[in-house]
Amino acid sequence: MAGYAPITPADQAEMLGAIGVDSIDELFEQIPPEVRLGRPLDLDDGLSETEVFDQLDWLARQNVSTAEVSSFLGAGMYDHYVPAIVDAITSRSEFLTPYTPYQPEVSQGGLQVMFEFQTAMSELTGLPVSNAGLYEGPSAAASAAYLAMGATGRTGLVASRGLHPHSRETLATHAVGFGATLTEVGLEGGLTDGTELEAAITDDTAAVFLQNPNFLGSVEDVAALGEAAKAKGALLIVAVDPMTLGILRPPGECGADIAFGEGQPLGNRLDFGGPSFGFFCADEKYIRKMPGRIAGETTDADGRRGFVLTLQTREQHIRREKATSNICTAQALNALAAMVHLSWLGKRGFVELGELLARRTAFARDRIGGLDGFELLHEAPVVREFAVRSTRVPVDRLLARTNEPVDAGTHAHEAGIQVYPLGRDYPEYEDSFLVAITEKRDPVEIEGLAEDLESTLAELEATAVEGAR
Amino acid sequence: MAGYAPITPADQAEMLGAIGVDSIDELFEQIPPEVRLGRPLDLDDGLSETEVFDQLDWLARQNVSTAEVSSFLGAGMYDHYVPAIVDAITSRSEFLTPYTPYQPEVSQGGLQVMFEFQTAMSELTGLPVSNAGLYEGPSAAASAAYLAMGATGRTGLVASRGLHPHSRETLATHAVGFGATLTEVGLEGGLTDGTELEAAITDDTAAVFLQNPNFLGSVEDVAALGEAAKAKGALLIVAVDPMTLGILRPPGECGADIAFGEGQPLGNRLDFGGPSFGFFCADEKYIRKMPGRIAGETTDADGRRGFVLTLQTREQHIRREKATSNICTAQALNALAAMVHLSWLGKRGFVELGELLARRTAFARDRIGGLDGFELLHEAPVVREFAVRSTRVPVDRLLARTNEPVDAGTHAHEAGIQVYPLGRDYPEYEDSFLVAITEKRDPVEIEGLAEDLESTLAELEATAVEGAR
Amino acid sequence: MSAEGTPAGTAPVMTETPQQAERAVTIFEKSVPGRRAAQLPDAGVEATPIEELIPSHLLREAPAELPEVSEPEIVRHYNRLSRRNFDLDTGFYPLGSCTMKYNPRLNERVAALPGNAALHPATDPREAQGALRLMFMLQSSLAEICGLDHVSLQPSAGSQGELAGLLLTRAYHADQGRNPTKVLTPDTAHGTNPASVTMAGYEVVKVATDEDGGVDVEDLKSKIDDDVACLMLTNPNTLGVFDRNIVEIASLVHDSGALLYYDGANLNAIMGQARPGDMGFDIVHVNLHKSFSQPHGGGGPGAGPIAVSDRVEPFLPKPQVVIELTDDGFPVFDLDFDRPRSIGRMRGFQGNFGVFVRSYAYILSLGGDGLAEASRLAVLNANYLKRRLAEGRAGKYLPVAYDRHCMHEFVLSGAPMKRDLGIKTLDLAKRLLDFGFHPPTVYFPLLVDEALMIEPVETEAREELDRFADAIDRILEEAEADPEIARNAPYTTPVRRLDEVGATRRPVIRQR
Amino acid sequence: MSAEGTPAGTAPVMTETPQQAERAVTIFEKSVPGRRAAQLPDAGVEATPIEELIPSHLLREAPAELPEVSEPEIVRHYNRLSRRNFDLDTGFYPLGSCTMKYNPRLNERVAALPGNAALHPATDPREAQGALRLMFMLQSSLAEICGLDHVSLQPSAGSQGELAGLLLTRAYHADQGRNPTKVLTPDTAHGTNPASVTMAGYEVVKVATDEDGGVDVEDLKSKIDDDVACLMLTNPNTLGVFDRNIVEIASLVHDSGALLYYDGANLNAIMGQARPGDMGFDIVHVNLHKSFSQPHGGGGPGAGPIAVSDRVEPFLPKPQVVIELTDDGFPVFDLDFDRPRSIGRMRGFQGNFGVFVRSYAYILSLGGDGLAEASRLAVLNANYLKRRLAEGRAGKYLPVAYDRHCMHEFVLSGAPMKRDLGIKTLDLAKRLLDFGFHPPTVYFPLLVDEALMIEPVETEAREELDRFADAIDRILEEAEADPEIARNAPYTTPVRRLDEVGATRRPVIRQR
Ligand SMILES: Cc1ncc(COP(=O)(O)O)c(C=O)c1O
Ligand SMILES: Cc1ncc(COP(=O)(O)O)c(C=O)c1O
Repeated sequence: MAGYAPITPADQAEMLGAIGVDSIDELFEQIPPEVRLGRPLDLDDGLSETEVFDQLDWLARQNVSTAEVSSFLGAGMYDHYVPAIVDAITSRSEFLTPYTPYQPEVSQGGLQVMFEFQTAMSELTGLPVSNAGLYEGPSAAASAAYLAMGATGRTGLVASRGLHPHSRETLATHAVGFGATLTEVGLEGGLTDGTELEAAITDDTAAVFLQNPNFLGSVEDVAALGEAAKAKGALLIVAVDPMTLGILRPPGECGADIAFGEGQPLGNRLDFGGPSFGFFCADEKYIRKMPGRIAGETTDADGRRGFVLTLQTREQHIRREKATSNICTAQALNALAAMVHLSWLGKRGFVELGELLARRTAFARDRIGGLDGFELLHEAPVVREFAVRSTRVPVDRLLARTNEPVDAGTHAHEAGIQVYPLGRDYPEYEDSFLVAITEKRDPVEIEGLAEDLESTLAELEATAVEGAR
Repeated sequence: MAGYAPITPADQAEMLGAIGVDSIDELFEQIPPEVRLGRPLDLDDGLSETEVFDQLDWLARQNVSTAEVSSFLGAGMYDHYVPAIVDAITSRSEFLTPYTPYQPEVSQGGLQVMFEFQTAMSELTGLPVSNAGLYEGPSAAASAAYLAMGATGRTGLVASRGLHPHSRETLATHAVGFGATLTEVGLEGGLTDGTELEAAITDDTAAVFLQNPNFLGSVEDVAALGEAAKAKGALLIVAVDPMTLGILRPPGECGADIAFGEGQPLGNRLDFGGPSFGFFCADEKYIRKMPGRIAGETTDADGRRGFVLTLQTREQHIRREKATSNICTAQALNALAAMVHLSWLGKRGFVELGELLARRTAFARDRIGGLDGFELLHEAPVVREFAVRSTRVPVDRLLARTNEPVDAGTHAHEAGIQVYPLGRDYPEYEDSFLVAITEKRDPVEIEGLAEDLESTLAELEATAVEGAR
Repeated sequence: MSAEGTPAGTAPVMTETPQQAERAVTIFEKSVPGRRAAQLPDAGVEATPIEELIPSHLLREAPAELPEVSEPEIVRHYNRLSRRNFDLDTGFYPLGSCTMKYNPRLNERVAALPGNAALHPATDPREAQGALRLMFMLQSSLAEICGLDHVSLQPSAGSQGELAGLLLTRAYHADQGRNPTKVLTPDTAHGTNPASVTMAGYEVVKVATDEDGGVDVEDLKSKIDDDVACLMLTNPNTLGVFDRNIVEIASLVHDSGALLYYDGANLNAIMGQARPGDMGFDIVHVNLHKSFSQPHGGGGPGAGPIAVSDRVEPFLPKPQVVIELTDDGFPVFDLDFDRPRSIGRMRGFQGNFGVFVRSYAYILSLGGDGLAEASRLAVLNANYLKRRLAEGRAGKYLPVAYDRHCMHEFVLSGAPMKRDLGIKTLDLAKRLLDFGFHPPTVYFPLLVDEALMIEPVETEAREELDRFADAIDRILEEAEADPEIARNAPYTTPVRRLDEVGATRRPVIRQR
Repeated sequence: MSAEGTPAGTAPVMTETPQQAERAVTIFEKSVPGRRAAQLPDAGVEATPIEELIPSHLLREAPAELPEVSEPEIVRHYNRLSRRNFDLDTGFYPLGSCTMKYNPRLNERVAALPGNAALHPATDPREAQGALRLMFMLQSSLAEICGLDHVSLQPSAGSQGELAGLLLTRAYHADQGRNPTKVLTPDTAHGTNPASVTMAGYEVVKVATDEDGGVDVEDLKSKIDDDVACLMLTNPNTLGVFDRNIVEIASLVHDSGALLYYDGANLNAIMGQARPGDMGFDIVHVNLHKSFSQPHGGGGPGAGPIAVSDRVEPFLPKPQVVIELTDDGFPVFDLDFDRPRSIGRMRGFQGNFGVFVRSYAYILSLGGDGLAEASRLAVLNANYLKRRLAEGRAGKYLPVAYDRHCMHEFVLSGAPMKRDLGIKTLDLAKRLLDFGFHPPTVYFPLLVDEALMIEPVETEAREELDRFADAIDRILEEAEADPEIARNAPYTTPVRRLDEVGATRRPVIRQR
């Protein structure tokens, strides 16, 4: 007996008898012998729970997590504090273990959560229609492109370089399948270059992608930039960081047809990048073109209020090759986490958090931009993340790590400076890095980052002089 | 608004209006002014969840827990692996947040758990009657003495020095209130001295306390020792380590009238000593003299099977000064953890675990008893813990620690050898220490302990020679 | 399933709820030979036969009959069982004297940190500095809240705190060469008080309650003498009212040479408003599972720390957490076992540390002002609900026992309801279950006929209190029409009214 | 509460269950101005007006209408909501093609370790060695299980795995200078297959199923040509049978120059028994939330790693986890972004790492033998239940679609039931809810009339399968007497049958 199975040898014997076969092997005879695996799998034997725990605990200790060091990494995922009630609720088996609510009569819990989530995301983005969530941010960009192409019958996609590099790469990958062409528009002073954007939009442009705040942290004037798209009948699609929507004008009020984004900052832990969720909101007129699940309100046979998966004729299990998307299993539990976090923050807390981020970020930006050897990459307004240029030493040396593997317990000392280098995604900003702020990074930690940058720079220059001698 | 309270200023105003007072202060006027606290409490202001988490996380990192070092500490509480389902079940709010099941119709979950727990403990101890749990082991000893005195009308208590020192100290503390006299009986070769025991028992002896395995880890011949008690009409009360009952003869089959013990090894984490639970089992004839809650089976108005708190006429809320015990709030959640752990181990796993402990302990005992500079304190049979004498250096030097506070991250290196020195509890064994084994301490870790002992001894002797020069 | 088909749109007729239809089956009854959940590591050492390690006459012959079940079956079993409980996270739970306030999940999170949860109690203090510091800081916080400088966290719950306090009393008097034999308790006292008194070897002497709900001072005067060891008071008491004569009572008690003991179960009424120490109490126990948000766990765990005055301090249980400063002024914490006049140990190791972590997290979260505000709102909620229940039918059938502003709770009498409607407090309580509420504490305190003791706590919303008051009114209205409805309640709970008498007569207390 | 009083001992008559009586109220409707849960730290910096930091025309005017509720209210709201779900830990959940196996809690514990849960995805690889090593080891395990050497963990679920596989197919052909336009899928294929085909820019061509339940080889031959990019197969397929002609099919496909794609949703049938790679498949996706025990979460998260053959490897998404050895032979793991022929990214960062941790823990727990045994028992359970349902009424009204030994699941047709009893598969499914079972997958696969697709999985006990078979029999028996019972079911669920048509006609998809 293995694999958590309750079937005893005695059970097996009786069951085989009932089936009328002598062995389980007999049931596998339908598999042609030439493709049977005639040997055990080349994997270790099963372990006891305590042994498995030890192995995974040992692995986890090889990582330098934000629980160990003060991290200013962002770039789309942020180290926010996830309140304890989020775990308490999402770990309830009633939410954790069922599947998609195909039987609404016994899935009202999950369905109502979807309905509440849709309401919350619609409120945040200022757009009337929201789905119940997609995989994550970047693939939501691809879904948006697919909708736009279907809605316009056009094949051109124009994206600002302010759009998250993963979103642009994901768009590019999908464009091959969609038969779309992707054009990028550069940045100027940390902001999307309006003239270049206007020039890039043609009569075959299905959609224009902006991000706000953009990848460099800058707050874009979405409404102004969007006009060019409107003028040419292209859809305006805006990626947003949900945690900034307490203070920033929502995309729905800036003329966006579609708003999407990475949901991680809302109640989801970092998990080295997933699982989180993507959100996707749109204008009323696209309600029947939306990707993903949507919950709707209805009544039962006795007139009670209830919720169901609705507009399913959009979906793959009904529409198959004509579906608006191929998504099936999505990220329902992660959307629940977001809904609980948003309820916890509440109407006022959500605004206060936005303000807290903006103020601490302003403080950090002044402090770090003011260090010698460093300057701001741009002066555009920011909310929770900003870009800094290292003027005297290359970023990779500034962030150099020993190649020694992390050792449990002691890694706190070996850990390097936790900021995001821009070089890989933006060769043009090879000398710069991003600094992200959350409510967990207090002024003392920000001061600590400033000092680490200063001292590391000093060391590097000292050794350089040494070397010169 | 503070303290998780949902009452807004607007609510307050309306509620005060309804009550017919102008302010909350007016409601406090019934407290005489001279005893009102005319100032704020001298405590810090409230903190946000993330700040509280950080403070407590910082504190927790100052501790060297068994998650950080390989620990051979035992002495009544053991570092067993607690399966994940225990947390999953005990953290369900339906078990975590209700109080004592005063309303059985809406407490069947908790009551049935108690009934199952009573069954399991009765099976383990071989005694027909079990309560639903007490605070922890040592205070259960006091409850047992109270029962014995009531049952016999006698005042003498005789306890083997093999009984846990905390149990003996707790008995001594309570004896003052009970009007009892406590006599201790010494150990010989790691075992209770039978002749001394017999001599200590008089016609006024209410109860004789033994522990099996005793504090030095030795398996006592309870049946043989118990005869002296029987002969004089005293109750035989035996403290047991539940995790050894998979292989050791249960107290019920050794003539015990009462068996009790510390329940921590069953599904309860170490928690620096609590909360855990005490179990208490007895012979049928004491059923109406038992301390604590007892769940019983019954039927409801429609004939359905159900469970209730029963034999409540024993208890303080009914009997008041004549109650069999003053216990009210006990340790229900900890007993649930034990029941889940026992179900997980199951009939066979529970025996296998006992065998695993005995075998690894035999291995460890040979290995460490065989080191030069060390010898076994006694040769008596053991199950999961044994006593070792340090023949060349004092135990306190062997286990010496730096006085530096533990530093998060790095304490693994500073930590000393994790064994239990006997000196404080047993001046006569000042040169000895206890080594405890669980399924989490594999042969490699045992080898590690042997090496630590050897190398530490070597260092100490080296420095000693140095000093001599 | 006992549902009859009916045309869609019209409700079916049911004789049982789904939960009622699901009969109770124990985990033992689900056992199937050969099933198992646990896979254990192999010992990794020689598989010596056990008889070669331990003489066979000391070994077990037949294995304990534990269940044989797989892990998925265990999880389903206890998940389904859990749903047969009503809990605080389901609805209103105004159990008087139990302070059923919200249990913050943050506290569970910090208690579970490995540095706390996996810390062995025998760890060298130098390697348990975080834990000892936390205990020290909790002690200081409780000292400030109680107005008494010295705290022991050791007692496992209120009743053990009481017993500890009475043993301290004994030690205190003995130290003065006195040996008084009596302890005074008001007739409103909780059952644990007299029970503890007896276990401490004292004789209980009851003191009457005056018409104002406080201690009857005249009766007290008549009973207090130098044979009295102490007076145990709950203030506010179990009637929910504060004893206006506390100052006079304290001096009477002290003049007689006795000590004054404070049962802190009702501390939630006065945090930051008044302090037992300032009222003249010598010994206080605090229920961390009440005022300080430790979850009640279906009947524990809790903790009952005690705070005492200077003259009682020398006798506190051991070990005590103490602080020392290193030469460079760095604080180091330790366990002090060297306390010659101590009464000794009340229990094993250092107490319910996991509970201390939760309560300390709660104190940090609220802060001084927050605790004071919590008490203010608890008192506001109680007086508001009392007011709502003074109206209409409730006012008529369920008069408040002592009609004055209450503190954090209040007591109603169901006597008129019983007399005029023929339903008992018990019937009302059971019918409340059908309305989705946990009933208040019933039939306590004893001196109130058909008592209902209601403590709404500060973490309940006003609408919840209104719904509760409305439900009481509905039930009384029903009863005016047909008392049988309440007499046979509950109807919708997992099981209906249970035969407790039968259970006691032929006790079946384990699986056979 | 809709219970009428009745003399004790006789059951009351109810028209609603307690849960039905509790009407749905959203968290938004519970909002009260001024309430709040979160207390935030103060910024600790100057409180500059936001307009001075960001131009006001870029700022929000009115706050988002999020709920205003306290923490205790939030916890109660979602706890109560959770009880309106049926879940795997409550009862049998034989949802065909979804592999609803037990979700070990150990996996949740290790996924929550701070080193995993709090690890930022942009962490320098040298400081994420544990995570990368885990991913590498999971890749190797999946490669061994699938019989294909190269794995990308990136896809977020099966459907994204399919799309990735089809984009790989495109890249593979393009690399050979070919540009085929068609993809073949059997008519039994899951809806995500054709949907993915379209999104990959291919045209779907259906292949028929033969009387044995496998691919109709003649039809395949007639459709396969050099304009076919690949054939997508599920094997065992959604009828639960293994395609006996797989070897011939593979060679037909390969001879035409096309690739063979394996939809791994049904991998739970063959782990350690047979490997897609050995059958000739070039690309496989695996649903970690099916065969590898990731909880389904009410509809995710999951993960859909892909395993591919050497010829497809160069095109795998980036980044890839790679291993290097230091000079002293110590393994170091890294993320390789330098993959010139890669199709690029399917999503952000490295994939659903938290899912990888759970599935890797599952693989370690079972081991190679355990995985093989799990598949064997899954097939045993399916055949046993199939056998039980071949008896009596079920056998008569619900014949199995393709009568041969099944693998891990099987499909019944409700056509005779509909014809002879007048109840549809949907009615049977809804009535099963009243018996406490989650219904099987219904109306899929499409080629079976009134289909019921049943997957019992290996973590269910035999008694549970028997209870399910008995329930089906009871329902059919009821229906013989009165079909209305099933037609109007369910009766006891939190809500009864819901108006889905109305919901679509006038969509209300957010709170107003
Ligand atoms: C007034 C009063 N005193 C004492 C106690 C006993 O406290 P515990 O249950 O923690 O032993 C309680 C609570 O049950 C109580 O309400
Ligand atoms: C046969 C089959 N293929 C593909 C899928 C799609 O997988 P996912 O839901 O993970 O996208 C599923 C599961 O829903 C399935 O059953």
